[in-house]
Amino acid sequence: METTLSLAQVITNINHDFWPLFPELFLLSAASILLMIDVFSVDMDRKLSYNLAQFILLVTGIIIVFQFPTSQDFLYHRHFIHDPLSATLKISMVVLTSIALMFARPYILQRRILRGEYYLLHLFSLLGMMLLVSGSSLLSLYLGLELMSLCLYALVAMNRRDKLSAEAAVKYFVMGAIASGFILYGISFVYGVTGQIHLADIAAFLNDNEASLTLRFALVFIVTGLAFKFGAVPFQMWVPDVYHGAPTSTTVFLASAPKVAAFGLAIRILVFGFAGVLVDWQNLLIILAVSSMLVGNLVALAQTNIKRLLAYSAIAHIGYFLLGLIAGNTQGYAASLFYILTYAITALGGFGCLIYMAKGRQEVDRIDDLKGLGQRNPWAGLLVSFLFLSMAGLPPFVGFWAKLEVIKAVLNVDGLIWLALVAAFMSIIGLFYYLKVVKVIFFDKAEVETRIRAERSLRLGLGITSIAVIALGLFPTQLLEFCQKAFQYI
Amino acid sequence: MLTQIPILSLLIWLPLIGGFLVLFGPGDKMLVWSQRISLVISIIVVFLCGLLLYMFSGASGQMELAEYAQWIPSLNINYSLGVDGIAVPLIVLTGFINLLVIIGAMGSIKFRRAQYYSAALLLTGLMNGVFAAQDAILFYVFWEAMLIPMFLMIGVWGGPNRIYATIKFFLFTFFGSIFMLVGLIYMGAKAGSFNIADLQKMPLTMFEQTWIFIAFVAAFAVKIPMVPVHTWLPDAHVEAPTGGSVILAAIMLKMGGYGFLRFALPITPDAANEYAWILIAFSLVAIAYIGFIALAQQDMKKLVAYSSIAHMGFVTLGIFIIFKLSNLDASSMAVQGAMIQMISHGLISGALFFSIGVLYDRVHSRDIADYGGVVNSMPIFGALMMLFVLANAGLPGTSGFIGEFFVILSSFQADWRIAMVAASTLILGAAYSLWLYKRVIFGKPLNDTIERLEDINTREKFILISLALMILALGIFPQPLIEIMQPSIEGLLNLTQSKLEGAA
Amino acid sequence: MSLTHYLVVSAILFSISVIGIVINRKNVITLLMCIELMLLAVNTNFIAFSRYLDDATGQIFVFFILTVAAAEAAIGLAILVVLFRTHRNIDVADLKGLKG
Amino acid sequence: MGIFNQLLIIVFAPLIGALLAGFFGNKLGRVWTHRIAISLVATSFLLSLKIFLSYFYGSAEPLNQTLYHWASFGNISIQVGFLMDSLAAMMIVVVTFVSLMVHIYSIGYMQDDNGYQRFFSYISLFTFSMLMLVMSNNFLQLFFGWEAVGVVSYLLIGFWFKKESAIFANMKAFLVNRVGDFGFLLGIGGILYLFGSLDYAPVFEKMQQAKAMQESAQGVLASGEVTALGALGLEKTFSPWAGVEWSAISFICICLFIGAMGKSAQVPLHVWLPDSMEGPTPISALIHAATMVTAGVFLVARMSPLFEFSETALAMITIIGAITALFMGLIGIVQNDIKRIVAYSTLSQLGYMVVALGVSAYSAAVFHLFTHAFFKALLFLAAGSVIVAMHHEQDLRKMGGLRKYMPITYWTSVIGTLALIGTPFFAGFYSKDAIISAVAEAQGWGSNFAYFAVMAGVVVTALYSIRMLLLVFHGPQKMDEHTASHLHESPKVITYPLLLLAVPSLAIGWITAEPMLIGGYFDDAIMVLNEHNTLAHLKDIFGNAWAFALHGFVTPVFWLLLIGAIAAWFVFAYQPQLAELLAKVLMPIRKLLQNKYYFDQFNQKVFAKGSLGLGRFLWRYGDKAIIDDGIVNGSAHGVRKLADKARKLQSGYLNHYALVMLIGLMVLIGYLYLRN
Repeated sequence: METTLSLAQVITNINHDFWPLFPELFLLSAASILLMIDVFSVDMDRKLSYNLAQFILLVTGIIIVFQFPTSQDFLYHRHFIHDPLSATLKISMVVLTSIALMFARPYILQRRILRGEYYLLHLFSLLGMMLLVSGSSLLSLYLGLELMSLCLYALVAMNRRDKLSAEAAVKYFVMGAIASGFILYGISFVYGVTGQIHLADIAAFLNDNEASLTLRFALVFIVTGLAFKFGAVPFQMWVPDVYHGAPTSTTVFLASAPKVAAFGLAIRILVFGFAGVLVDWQNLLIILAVSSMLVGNLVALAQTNIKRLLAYSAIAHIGYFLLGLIAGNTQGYAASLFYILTYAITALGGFGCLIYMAKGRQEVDRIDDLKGLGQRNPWAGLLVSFLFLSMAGLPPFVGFWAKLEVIKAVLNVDGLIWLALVAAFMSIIGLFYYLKVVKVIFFDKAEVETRIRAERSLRLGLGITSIAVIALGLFPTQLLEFCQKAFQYI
Repeated sequence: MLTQIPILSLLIWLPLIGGFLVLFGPGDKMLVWSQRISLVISIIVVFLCGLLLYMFSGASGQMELAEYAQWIPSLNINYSLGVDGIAVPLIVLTGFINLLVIIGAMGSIKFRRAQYYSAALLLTGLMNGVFAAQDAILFYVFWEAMLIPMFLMIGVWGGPNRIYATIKFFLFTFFGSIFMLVGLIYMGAKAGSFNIADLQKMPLTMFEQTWIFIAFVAAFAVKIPMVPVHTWLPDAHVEAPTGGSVILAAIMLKMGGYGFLRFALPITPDAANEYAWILIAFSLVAIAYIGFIALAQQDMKKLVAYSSIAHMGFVTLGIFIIFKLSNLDASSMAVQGAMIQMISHGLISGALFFSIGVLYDRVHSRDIADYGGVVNSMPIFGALMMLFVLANAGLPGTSGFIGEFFVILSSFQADWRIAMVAASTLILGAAYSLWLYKRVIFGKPLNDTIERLEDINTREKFILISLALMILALGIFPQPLIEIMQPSIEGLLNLTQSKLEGAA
Repeated sequence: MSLTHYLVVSAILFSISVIGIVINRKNVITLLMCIELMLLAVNTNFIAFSRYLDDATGQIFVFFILTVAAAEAAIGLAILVVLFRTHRNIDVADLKGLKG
Repeated sequence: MGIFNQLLIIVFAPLIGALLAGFFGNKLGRVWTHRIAISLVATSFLLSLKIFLSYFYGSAEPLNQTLYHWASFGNISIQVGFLMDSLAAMMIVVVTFVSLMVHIYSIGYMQDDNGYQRFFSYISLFTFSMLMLVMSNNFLQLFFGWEAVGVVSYLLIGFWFKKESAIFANMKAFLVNRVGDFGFLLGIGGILYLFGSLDYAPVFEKMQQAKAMQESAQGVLASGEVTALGALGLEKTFSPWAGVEWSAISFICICLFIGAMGKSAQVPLHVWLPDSMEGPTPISALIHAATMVTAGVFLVARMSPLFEFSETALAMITIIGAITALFMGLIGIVQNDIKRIVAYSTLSQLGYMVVALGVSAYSAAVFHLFTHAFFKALLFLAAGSVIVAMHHEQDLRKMGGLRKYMPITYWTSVIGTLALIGTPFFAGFYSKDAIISAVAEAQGWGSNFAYFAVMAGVVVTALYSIRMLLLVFHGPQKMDEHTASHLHESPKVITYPLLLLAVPSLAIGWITAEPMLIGGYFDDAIMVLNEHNTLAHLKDIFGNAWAFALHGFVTPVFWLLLIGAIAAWFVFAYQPQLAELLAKVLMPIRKLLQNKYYFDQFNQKVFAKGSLGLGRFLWRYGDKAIIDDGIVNGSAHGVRKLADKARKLQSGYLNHYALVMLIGLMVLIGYLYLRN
C-alpha cells in the first residue's frame, strides 16, 4: 500500500520523469508569471497580456506535440495518464482556446471588461482541462474538473455591469456545484464499493466482481454529472441561460474546449473505469442522447435569440455526439471525438460570428441581427453560412462527416438502427433552424448597408474556423486518423 | 493525348472552381469579367461534354473513363468516378443546360449577377458529380451539396414567396436523402466498401432490402418527385428565377430517376419487386391526378411544374414496370422510355421555363390572366413556344413523345390497364398544354403592354432555338441516344434479374 | 454504529441539500449553504467508507474536497457580490431574465 | 430513279416547301413563296400520279422499304419507312392532287391575308404529314403522321388566332382527336403485345396465315377445337376485371377504331369537325373534307387483316358509322352556315365510309373516300368562292341568286352536289351505291339498322344538298346592297381548281369504279374473309361502269334521292312558307337538330367543366388542403407548437432547473433499477 511512503521515497518519485507533465507545468508557471506581469502592466489594452497568453498557448501546444506519446503510461502514482488520447485532446483544447481568445480580444476590448485575468482564467481553465483529460484516478479527474469549472464560473460573471451575465453566472455556478456534488456522491459510493479511486483498479474490480446495484447507482450519479457538463437533456437547463447570459466571448470558449475536456472525462470514467458495466451506461446514454436530440432540436426551432438557438443546437449536437460513445467501441469513441472536435470548431465560429457582427458595445443576439450579412460582407456571409450548414450536417462540410461517423458507429451495433433513424429524423428538424439563419444572412434585406470591418484577430478566427470547416469537409482523412490514433490503446 | 485527360474530374471541378473564381474574383464590381469567365467556362464544359461523348464507347455497358483516388481510407471512401450509358446523356444534358442558363441570366438577372453565375456553375459541377460518382458517399456528398446553391438561387433571386419555397424545397429533399444516407452507411459498414459496384453485388436479406428500399424511395421519390411528396416542386418552381427553374426541372429532377436506376434496382431488387406495384400505382396517380391539377392552374410556372410531375410519373412508371415484365426487350423499352423521358423532359421543361422567363422579363407576371394574344407582338416566340407546348403534350416527332410512347407500350405488356391510365396523359397533357398556349399566346392582344412587347432578342433566340433543335433532333432520330444507353440498361436489367433469381 | 447508519445520515444530508435547492426561492446564500451541505454529505460518505475499508484514500479525498469547497465558496460569493451589484437583491425568484 | 427515291421526293418535297415558306417566307415574298410551294407540291403530285398509274395499269408489286432505324434495341426495331401498294398509291394521289388544287386556290383566297406565307407553309406541312401517314409501313410512323396532321389541322383551324371562336375550335379539335389517339396508342400497345413488332409486315403476314388456315381447313376449325388465331398464338385475352375477358384482337381493333373515330369524326367524337370550319376555307377542303378526316377510314382499311377477325369490332364500326351517316346528315338540314352544311355532309359521308368498313366492304369505303375527296373538296372550294364573293359572309339566308354572277362556281357546285347525292354517272354514285348494296348484303350484327340508316341517309343528303344549292344560287337575292354591287365571279386561281376538281367529280368513277370495286385493285392491300365478302355480288350486277350507272336508275336508292331532291325544291324554293310551317310544326326536332343533339353542351358541361372542376377540387383539397396544409405545413406547425410548449419548460427559475435535474436523476436511476 502506498499509505506508508517515506519522505525519501517521495523525493525519489519526484526525481522521476517530469517530462510528461511538462506541458501542464509550463502552463501553470507561465500563467503565474503572466499574472505577475499583468498586475504591473499599465497598458490599458492589455495587448502584451494577450500576446503573451497566445504565446504561452503556442509553446504549450508545441511542447505537447513534441512529447506526443507513443505508449500508454500511468504516472505519478497512477493519478496521471500519459497516452495519445490525452495528448490529442490537449492539443485540440489548446488550439480551441487560442482561437477562442482571438474572438474574445476585440469583444472585451470594446466592452472594457478587459482585464488581464480574463486571459489568465482561460489559461487556468485550460490547465484544469489538461489535467482532467490526463486524470487516471477519480481524484485527479475531480480536481481537474473543478479547476476548469471554477474558472468558467468566473469567466461567465466577467461582465460585471451586466445583469444577465451575473444571473447566468449564478445559475451556472449553482447548477455546476450541484453537478459536482452528484459526481462526488457517486464517486464516494464507487470508492465505498470498490475501495479504489484509480480507474484501472476499478476496472479490475469490475472485471472480477459482479457489479452491485450500489455501484450502478453510483454510476448514475457520475453519468448525471457528466451529462451536466456536456449539457445533455435533462441536465441541460443551464446551457441556454448561460450561453445567452455570458459575454459572447466567454460563450465562445464555453462552447468549445470544455466540451472536449468533458469528453475526455467521459472516456476516462466510462471506458477506462466502467467498461465492465458498459451495457448500463450505454442505456443511460441512449436516454440522454435521444432526449437531447429531441429537446435540443425542437426548442431551438422556437428561438429568436441566436445565442439561445446555438445553445439548444449545442444540446442537440451533444445528443449526436453521444451516439459514438453509445456504440461502445474504439471506432465509436473515435467518431465521438471527431464529432466533438468538429463541433467545437464550428461552435467557435458560430458564436464568433456574433462577435464579428457586433458593432461597438451593442450586442448581437437576435437572429434578425444577422440580416443582410451576405450583402454587407459576402465573404463573411458565406463563411458563416458554411458554419451553420456544417452544423446541419450537410456535405461538403465537416459536420457531415461527423454525423456520418457517429451514425456509422451506431449502425455497427446490433439493435440500435432505430437510434440512427431517430438521429436522421432529428437532423431534419435541425436543418430547419439552421436554414432559417442562412436565410436571414442571405435573403433578408440588411437594415444598415454599411460594410462590416472587423479586427484582424476576429477575421483570423472566423477565417480559421470556417476554412477548417470546409477544408476538413473536403479532406477529413487527417483529422479522422488523428482521432482514431488517440484510441489505439483501448 | 486527348483521351488521357481526366475528363470527369474536369467536368466536375472546372465549373466548381469557376464558380468560386467568379464569386471571389471579379464579382459584381467587374461584372463583365464575371460574365466572360462564366461564359468561357460554360462553353468549355459543353466542349468537354462533346469530348465525353467521343471518348465514351458505350459498347460494353460497363463503367468507363474511371478515375480513382483514395479519399478517406479509414472509412474506405474513395474519390471514384466513372460513367456508363445511363450517366453520360445526363452529364451532357447538364453541360448543355448550364450554358443556356448562363446565357439566359445575362439579360434577365438584375442584381448580384456574379453570384448568380457562380451559383449556376457550382450547381453544374455538383450535378456532374452526382452522375459521375461511383462511390456512394461521394455521390451523397454531391447530392446534398447541390442543394445549397439551389437554396440560395431560389432564395436570393426568387419571387415574393421565395423563402417559404426554398426552405420547403431544401427540407423535403433533405428529408428523403437523410434516410438514404443511413441506408448507405448501413450497407457500407456491412460491405466494408462504399463503392456502388460493391454495394450492388452485396447480398441482403429481404428485411434489410425492404428498409433500404424504403430509404431509397424516400430520397428519390422526393427528388423526382412522386405523388404525394411532390408539393415542394410547384412552390420551388414558381418562386425560382428562370435559371433556377430550368436547372431544377431539367436536371435536378432527373437525379431521382437516376438514383432509382443506379441504386434502388440493383441493390434492392427483391424489395423493389415486392413493392413495385405501389410505385407503379403512385406513378399512375401522378400521371392522372397531377394532370387534372395542372389543368386548374392559373400560374404559368405552376402549370409547367405540375406537368413536370406528371411527366416524371412516366419515368417512375418505366422504371418500376420492369418488375411486371417478363422479357428483356419489354423491360429495356421501359427503361429506355424512362431515360429518354428524363432527357427529353430536361429539354422541354427547360425550354418552357425559359419561355416563361422571356415573358416574365417583359410583363413581370406569371399569371395566365395577365396574358393573351402575345403572338401578335412576338410571332417568333409564339412559334417556338408552340413547338415546346406540343412537345410537352408528347407530339410524335418531338422528344416528348418517345419516352411516353415507350413507357406506355411496355407497360401494356405488363397490364393494359396500366397502359390505359398512363395513356390518359395524351388527353390531359394536351389539354393543359394547349389551353395554356391558347390563353397566353393566342387571341387578341389583351392590353397595350402585350401589344407593344418586343419579340425575342438574339440571346433568347439562341437559347430557345437551340433547345428547339435538340427537341426535334431527338424526336426524329433518337437512335444515337438509345445506342449509348442500351448496353448499360441491359447490363442493369441483367444484374437486377440475376439478383432476383439468385434470391428465389 | 454501522456503516449503514453513516450512509443513511449522509444520504439524508444530501437529500436535504438537494431539496433545499429545489424548494428555495428566496435567497441565493441559502443555495450556497445547500451546496456546502451537499459536499459535507459526500465527505461523510467518504470518511465512513474510509473507516469501513480501513483505507486512508477516502480521507485524503475529503481534504481535497474541502479545499475545493473553499475555492468554490469563494467564487460563489464573488458571483453573489456581482449579482447583488447588478440586481440590488439576491432573490432566486428574481433570476428570470434568462429563460425560454 | 428508283421507286423508293421517288417516294422520298413525294414525301419530302412538300416538307421542303413548308420549311422554305415557314422560315424564309418573309424574305421570299408572297409570289415566290407560293411559286416554290406549289411547284414542290406539283412535283409531288406528278410523281404520285405516275406511281398510282403504275399500280392502276401496271399492277406493280407492293414496295416495303426502310428509310432509317428510328429506334432499335434488343430485338425491338422501330423504323421509319414506306409501304407503297395500291391503297397507298391511291391515297397519295388524292392527297397530292387535292393539296395542289388547294395550294393554287389559296393564292386567290388568301391574297389579302397577312399570314400568306405562313398559310402556305402550313398546308405544305400538312401535305407532308398526310403523306407520311399514308405511306407508312409501321405503326410508329403511322402514329407520327396521325398526330402531325392533327397538329397542322390545329394550327390551321386557329390560323386566325385573334378570333376567339377559332382558337377555341382548334383546341377542341386537337383534344377530341387526342381522345381518339388515346385509343389508338393503346391499340398500338396491343399490337406490340400480340405481335411483338410495330411493323405492318409481320402483323399482316400472321393474319394472312390465319386467313389461309381458316379458309383451307374450314371443317377442322369449325369443330371448335382450335381456331386459326389460337393456332397462331394470337388468341390472348384481356381482362378488365375478374370474370370478363376480351379477345385481344377485338380489343386492339376497337382501340384502333377509337383512333379512327377521332380523326374521321364519328359519333361521339365528331364534335370537332363542324367547329373546325373556323379555319380558312381552303383548309376545310383539304383537311376537313378530302384528306385528313379520311385517315380513319384509311386506317381501318389498312388494318383490314386485323378487323376481319373481329366480329365485335366490325359490328361496332357498322353501328357507329350508321349513326353518323344518318344523324349528322339530319343536322345538315337545319344549318344556315354554308360551310357548316358542307361539314355536316362530310360527317355523314364519312359515316357512309365507316359503315362500309363495318360490313367488310373496305374497297367500297376506300373508293368512296376517293371520289368523296374530289367532290367534297370541290364543294368546299366552291363554298369558299361564294364566301369570298360575299365578303366573308357565310349565312345562307343572306345569299340567293348568285347563279348569274358566278357561273363557274355555280356549275361546278352543281356537279359537286350531284356527285354528293349519288346521281348516277357521277363519281359519288358508284361509291355510294356500292356501299349501299354491300350493306344490304351484310349479315353482321347491326347491319339491318345500318341498311336503314344508309337508305334514309340518301334522302337526307339530297335534302340538305339541294337546299343549299337552291338557297345560294337560286331564288331572290337577300344580300345587302353593297355586297350585291360587288358580286362577281372569282379570279382564275380560284375557278381553275374548281374546274379541275369538277372533272374527277364527274368522271372519275367511269374509269376507276370497275377496277377498284370489283377488279381486285386493292387485293394486295386489303384482306377480306370469304364469309364477309359483301362486295362479291357486285360482280353480278356491275357489268361495266356505264351499265352500273344505268342500273342505278332502277334501284330504290335513286328514287329515294329523287324524293329528297324534290322535297328540297318543293319546300325551300317552290313554297318557302312551307319551310316556315314545317319549322313550327317540327319545333322540338328542329331544336334538337339545331343544338346538334346537345353533344357540345354535354361535352362542355361534363367533360370540360368537369375536368376543370375535378382539377380544381384535387388541387384545392388534395394538394393544398391535405398534403400541403395538412401533412407538410401541418406537421411543421405541430412541431412548432410543440417547440413553443417545450420552450416554456425553461422557466428561468433556478429551483425549477434543479428540480428537472433531480427528476432526470430519478428517471435514470429508476430506469436502471427497472432494467435489472
